[in-house]
Amino acid sequence: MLSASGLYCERDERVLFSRLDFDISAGRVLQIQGSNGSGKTTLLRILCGLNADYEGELRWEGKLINATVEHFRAGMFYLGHSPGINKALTPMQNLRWFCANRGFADDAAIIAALEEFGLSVYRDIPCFQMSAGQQRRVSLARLPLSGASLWILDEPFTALDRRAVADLEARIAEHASSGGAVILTTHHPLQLSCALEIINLDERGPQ
Amino acid sequence: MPQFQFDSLGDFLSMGGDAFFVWGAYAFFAVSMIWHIIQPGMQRRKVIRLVRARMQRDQQ
Amino acid sequence: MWQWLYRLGSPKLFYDMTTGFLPWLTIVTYFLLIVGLVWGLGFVPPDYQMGDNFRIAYIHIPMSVGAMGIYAMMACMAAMHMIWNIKLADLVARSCAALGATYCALSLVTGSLWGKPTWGTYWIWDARLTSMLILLFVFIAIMALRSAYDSENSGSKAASVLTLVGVVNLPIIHYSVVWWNTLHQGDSILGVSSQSANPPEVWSPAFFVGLGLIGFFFQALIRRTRNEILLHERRSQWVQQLLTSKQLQE
Amino acid sequence: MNLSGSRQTLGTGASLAATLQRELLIILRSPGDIVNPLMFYVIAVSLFPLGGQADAEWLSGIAAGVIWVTALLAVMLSMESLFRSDYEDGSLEQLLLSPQPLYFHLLVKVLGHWLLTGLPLVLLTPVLAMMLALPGEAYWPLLLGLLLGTPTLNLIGAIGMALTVGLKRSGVLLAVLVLPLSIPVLVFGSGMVQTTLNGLPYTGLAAVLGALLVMTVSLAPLAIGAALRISVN
Repeated sequence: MLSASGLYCERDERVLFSRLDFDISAGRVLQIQGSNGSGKTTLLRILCGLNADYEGELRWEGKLINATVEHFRAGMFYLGHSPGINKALTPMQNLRWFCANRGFADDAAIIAALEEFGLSVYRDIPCFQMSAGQQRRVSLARLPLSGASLWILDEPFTALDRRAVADLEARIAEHASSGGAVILTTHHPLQLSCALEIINLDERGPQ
Repeated sequence: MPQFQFDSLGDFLSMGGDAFFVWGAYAFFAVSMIWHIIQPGMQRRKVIRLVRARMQRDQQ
Repeated sequence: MWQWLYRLGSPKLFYDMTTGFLPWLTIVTYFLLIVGLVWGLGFVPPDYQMGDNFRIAYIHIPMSVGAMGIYAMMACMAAMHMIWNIKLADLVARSCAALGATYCALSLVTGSLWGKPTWGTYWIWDARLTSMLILLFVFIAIMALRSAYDSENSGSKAASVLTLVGVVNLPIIHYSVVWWNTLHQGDSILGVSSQSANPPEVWSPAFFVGLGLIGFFFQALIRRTRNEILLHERRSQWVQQLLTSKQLQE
Repeated sequence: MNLSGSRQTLGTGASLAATLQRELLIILRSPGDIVNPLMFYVIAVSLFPLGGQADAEWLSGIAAGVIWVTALLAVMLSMESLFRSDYEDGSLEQLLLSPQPLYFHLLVKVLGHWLLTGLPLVLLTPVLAMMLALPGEAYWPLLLGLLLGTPTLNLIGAIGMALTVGLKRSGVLLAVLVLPLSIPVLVFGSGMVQTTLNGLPYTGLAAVLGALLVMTVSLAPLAIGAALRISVN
């Protein structure tokens, strides 16, 4: 699906990682581990195409990324630190725009997604009236809607209660088993029902 | 060879009454040119010192 | 076809090439400047109309032309940096900005100092002086934007984008200022003196000074770019080896 | 809400409409972003008679210039609400990562922003022109000029905003970057009023302003897209 070869990134006089090669294919979950400041977020932002300050090559389904940007973006979903939803709008409006960005309109699916994340009662309430955890769940509600095969999740478990964490873990495992792939970073000890590969940026060390 | 236009140094300095403007303009010109001669040299020394310090730090 | 572009764009190649070439350029530049200026200041007969203050033209006109030329060069470098991602082009553009702003400011200062004896005021809203003023604003804006970013990479890219936006806008700004000028005043007086048929002995020192200033620009640009290269390539093997060698006395 | 649940795929046009609707919704939800630039515009214009004299002769002479300069500054101030909130809450990243063509989405977003900040400014102008004792025949060229000029200023301001959205204190820097670039619009806009006062036709200048608008509409989104990718980097 997505493969990286010879990734090198330097930030503020420190080499975060160099000669980093890996690839991720359907059905696999990859966790990027490392202490704070080891470049986890930077690596994820490079993979999803937000950060261009790197050397090395990224390939999506065999072809160089900049040749298939459109296809890559349709098949990938990036969840960053910031929720990505506008606080002045309601969850419904936020998700409707998200779907329009992905090229479809499906209010029933949005309602179903909000239902799954226990937010149906908040459907038409502006997001600033909701707690951080609830806003996080609205942001996570985009996962089933995105229809993306590759999920790139940066600390997805922050501000979630125990039940929501377990629910998200199940969803990740289910996505992997149904032919998707997930790359994530988290400080939370993961209990996934499927295989988990780990890349630790500290142990690799910036050779 | 064109011959010198002014009778004396004093006449040259007075520049036909517009001394302030001509020499003012050339003064600004000279100051800028000198600045652009010195500044790269100082920058070079600063850069070399910076990089050498970094090299020492990397070697430890 | 791209290989030679990348090879040409390698900072090390630029550094090695200019090491030998720079002293000669400096000598030729100083020679041209000294000859041109002494000749223009001392040996050219005073102008029948303006007396001696037309000697300011010997630096005013090359400065104005130089400022616009430097911006054009900076725009080419910015384009090469944005399109082919050649880092050397950005290092050159970075050095161009400071020099361009100086040439621009000097053109304004000499223009206004020349304006006082000729028209009685330091500043006239003449089309070319106003366009030069706006060009100075754009130079300063580019330098301000470049330094506003913490990460050097983003700052360079942002400055390149602004340079390219500027290069599209500057001809339009110049045209609008020229039109605006005809709305309020007759044709610009400044233009008259430089287009009037100057006899060769008035014109030839300007040739020396003009070439000298172009030489001076490139000489200062190369020195600044070499510093930027050393700073940018500090981690690379050839810079560290160069710096440890004894003969580098500074 | 169509509950039929059938999933329709949206063409680019429909998803652009969704972006426009979202932009209008966001700005309407925070009315300060609409009212504050207008208040600045009115207050700044009324400062001039207080600063100078109040006699009609002097005022009408500077009316066009005053209105155009304050309109320009008001547009700059209203730029803050364009990308800032999207940058902070992460939706800007989603926009950059969406498979949709960024060029048209940015164009729709800026023009949507213009609809709620630039257009009211144009509609408010006759009141201010009256305050500055502008002669009667100059109203229409002033309005037409602003109608053609403010979207161009919005787009140029959007370029500056996109370049500085990632920086901490970028208010003044935005002005330093953008004001030199908006000089042609200012010159031709207020020039339209001057030529009308001189009794000459202003249609030629309106054509030039229109040409500037078309050029900016076609080129600015490219610069905005590149600048946003840098700021989000």
